[in-house]
Amino acid sequence: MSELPKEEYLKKCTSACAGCSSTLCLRYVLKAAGPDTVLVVPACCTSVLQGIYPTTAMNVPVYNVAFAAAAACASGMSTAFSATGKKTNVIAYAGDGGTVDIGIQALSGALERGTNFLYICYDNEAYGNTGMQRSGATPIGARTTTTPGGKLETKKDIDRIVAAHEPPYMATACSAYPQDLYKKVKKALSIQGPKFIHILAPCPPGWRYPTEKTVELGKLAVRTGVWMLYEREAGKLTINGISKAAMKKPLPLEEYLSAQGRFKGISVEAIREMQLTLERNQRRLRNEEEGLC
Amino acid sequence: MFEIRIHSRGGQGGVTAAKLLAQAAFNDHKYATAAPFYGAERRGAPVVSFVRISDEPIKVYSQIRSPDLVVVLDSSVMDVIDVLNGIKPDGTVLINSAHAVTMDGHTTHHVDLTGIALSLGLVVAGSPILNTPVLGALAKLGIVSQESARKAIRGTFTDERNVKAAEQAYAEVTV
Amino acid sequence: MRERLALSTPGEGAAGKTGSWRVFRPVVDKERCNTCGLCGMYCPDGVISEDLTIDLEFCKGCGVCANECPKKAITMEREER
Amino acid sequence: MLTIATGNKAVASAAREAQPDVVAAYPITPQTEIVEQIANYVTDGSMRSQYIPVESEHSAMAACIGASVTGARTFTATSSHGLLYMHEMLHWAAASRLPIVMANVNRALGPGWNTWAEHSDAFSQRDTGWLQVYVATVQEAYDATLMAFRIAEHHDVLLPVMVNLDGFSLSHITQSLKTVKLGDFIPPIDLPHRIDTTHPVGYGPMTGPDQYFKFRWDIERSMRDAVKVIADVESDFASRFGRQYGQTEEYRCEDADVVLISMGTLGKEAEMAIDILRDEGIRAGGMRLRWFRPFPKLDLAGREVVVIDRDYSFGFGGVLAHAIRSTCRTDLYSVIAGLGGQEVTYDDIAEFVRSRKIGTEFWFGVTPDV
Repeated sequence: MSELPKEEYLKKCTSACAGCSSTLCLRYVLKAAGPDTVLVVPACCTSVLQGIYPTTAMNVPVYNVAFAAAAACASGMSTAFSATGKKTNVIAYAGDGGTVDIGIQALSGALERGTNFLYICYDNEAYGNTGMQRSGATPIGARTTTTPGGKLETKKDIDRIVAAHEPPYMATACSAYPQDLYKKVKKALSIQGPKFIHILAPCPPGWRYPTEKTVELGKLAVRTGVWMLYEREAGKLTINGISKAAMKKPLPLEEYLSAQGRFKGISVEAIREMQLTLERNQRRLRNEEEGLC
Repeated sequence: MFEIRIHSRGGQGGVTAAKLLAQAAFNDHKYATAAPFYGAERRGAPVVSFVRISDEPIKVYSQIRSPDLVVVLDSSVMDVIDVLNGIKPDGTVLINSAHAVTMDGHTTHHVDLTGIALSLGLVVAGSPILNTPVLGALAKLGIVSQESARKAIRGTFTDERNVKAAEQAYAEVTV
Repeated sequence: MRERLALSTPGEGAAGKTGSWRVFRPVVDKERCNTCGLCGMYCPDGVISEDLTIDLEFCKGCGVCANECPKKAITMEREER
Repeated sequence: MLTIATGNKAVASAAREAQPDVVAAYPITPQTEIVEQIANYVTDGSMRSQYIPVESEHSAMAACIGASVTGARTFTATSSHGLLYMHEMLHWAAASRLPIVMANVNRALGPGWNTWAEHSDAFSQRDTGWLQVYVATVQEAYDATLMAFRIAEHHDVLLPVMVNLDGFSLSHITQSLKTVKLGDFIPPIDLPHRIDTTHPVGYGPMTGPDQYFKFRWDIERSMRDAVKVIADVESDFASRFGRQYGQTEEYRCEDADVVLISMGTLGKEAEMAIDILRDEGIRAGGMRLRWFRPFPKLDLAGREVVVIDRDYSFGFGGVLAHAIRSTCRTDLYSVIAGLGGQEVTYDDIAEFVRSRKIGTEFWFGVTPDV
């Protein structure tokens, strides 16, 4: 831990829920990025948790922007900074709704244009800020306020969509592994062009688990293989050690599901579908890493 | 104010001809506007564009309904459009044709713009270029000066054959 | 300058004294603590300082520190108000 | 330099002269020529702006916002559905107090698909906090675009400006154009609240019911202050470059018994109609409204008023007619004409005035008893 900077760019204290893992992520994102950084934040939990005018908990400039507009706004910002010779980091920090749903067009455009920025999606698998409605990133079987009987469809695979744009760097991360996240943000910011990091960020009220389990839940997601940690740099995929270990000896999926109230009453079919999806995903990643596809 | 209506088909350069004519009139120190009428047409459909030339500033934006001169770049549009519609009683016609054409009592000048373009090899994507040679014919009719026409063409196109085509049309148009 | 748009200035307490949110407070058993620092690393709100003291003015009482402490040196005790 | 240009090229040429740092734009008929021309300028090196070829108008305005808040001079252009697709971001730009300049080529809205002139696109954005000016000639399109930068960036304004020109009937017509050498007419941009990472602040955070209204009031205050800024900039422009503009352009209005009010190219065509009416012994005058936001104070006391609206607010009436009716406390003859490029000639306009029935509304081309 000694290598992590001691500076905190989140002042005490945000209005995030107790046990909020996305706030935990933001601490490490900003530690990695340092003070010459601007955050572009679309409508999401992070728009609210900064605090209410006239004081903010964020000690870097934050430009709050409309729901669908984060990547496009960051495009303009990054272009303007480079036009004036500034090296300021531009980081879009967006939830899953603002990324996989309403913001996907702007994200795709910014990636395609080669925008020099880092886009981070912190994924709590629903519209958290408005009280947990389903998003495209909600997993199958999960109850949300708009899927009271459990979601019927599987989670949208935004990573494969992003990968199709062939950005120079993309990675997944999880709030339960803040040092790993820190390293990935550091590396991303050292690379020119569009970068994408997708963080699984468990949410106590949304996923319905006790606040103290926030880190535990993240670890469970990784150890069951529901969430895979990897990096893809210049087209080369590396599965991180912890996910490799999880692939060899995964914890049973039920351990992850039963720890969360949102999966209460999930059907056997939905569990099977989730199991098949994660196995397919692992197979695909393993094949890619081994150069088989 | 002198009002000119140009009939052509999409892709034949009627719109560019209008712009070139306005540029030439402007070179003559006149006021001029060129206004294409954009319909929902595509390539090959009849297209109309308007040029107004005046010694005073031009305030009219609506279409030309009673032209002093009608220019027909493609005589086949006459099968589908009444090109003489609204023409002034003493209005004249300039038509791209190898042969003399009579037009309902209106003085009609003709010149084989297509032949000129083909003989000079002025063909783009299979279509002979008509918008530069027509400027020569219009200069002969006194709408703009020959020098201004030449200048307008050179300001837009680098291929000198365009100027040559205009000069040939100047020489060949019937008056 | 006129107040043309809402520009917030960084400062502590942007969301108030969030310590009042707590139902349970973390209590550290200094005897058990081996100063590994995981509590501070995992604290979502960063209210655990370098010397591992917990800022109770802002600690929301989530209990992540207690849950993650490998030495079980932190217990969550009911706030008495 | 004296040259000829289309309305679109004039706008692009003015944008080049103003040297924006960033242009983010998406093509749409009939604005496309502006984007193409700017792309050409950037490619041939005559314009040193960064051009961001965004994937939508929503993103165009979002990118302009992102660029502008860093303190960069920013320009874009759109039309019709593109403008409507931006709608949310137009509010965002104005309330972020960003001096973005945008050309909007006025075009009708679908369905049915119609690419010709109408003012409904921009009028439906009238409450977004953008200043709006409407031009009638190629020269004016150029001049207004230049002035827009200085007005928007003035510290008493700091609001975005929309320069409106009629689709096809101005965007695509060729007229003479005098370009200028700007000199110091537009001072370097100095955005007081630009992003400074050494002094971090949060832009547009949650703002409670006890605070929010203050910022809305300041937009209104700046709109009011803009009236003087506009006048100053227009008069400085006149003294440097010899062309004078105002909130309205009046034609034979001094002794007029009946004033015909219109906007855009119809306002120029109307001058021909006024001449015809005067020849007939009708003392008519023309008034072309240039600035729609901030809306000017018009003195129409003791005159009959005829208003042409190239727009409509369904279930209500002509937007311009209503604005004049309410701000001037006068009744008028409201004509709805030119929708979707409907051909309106000076003869038609003269007839509107001749057959005026104050207190009624007339839809041109539709049976009068509708």
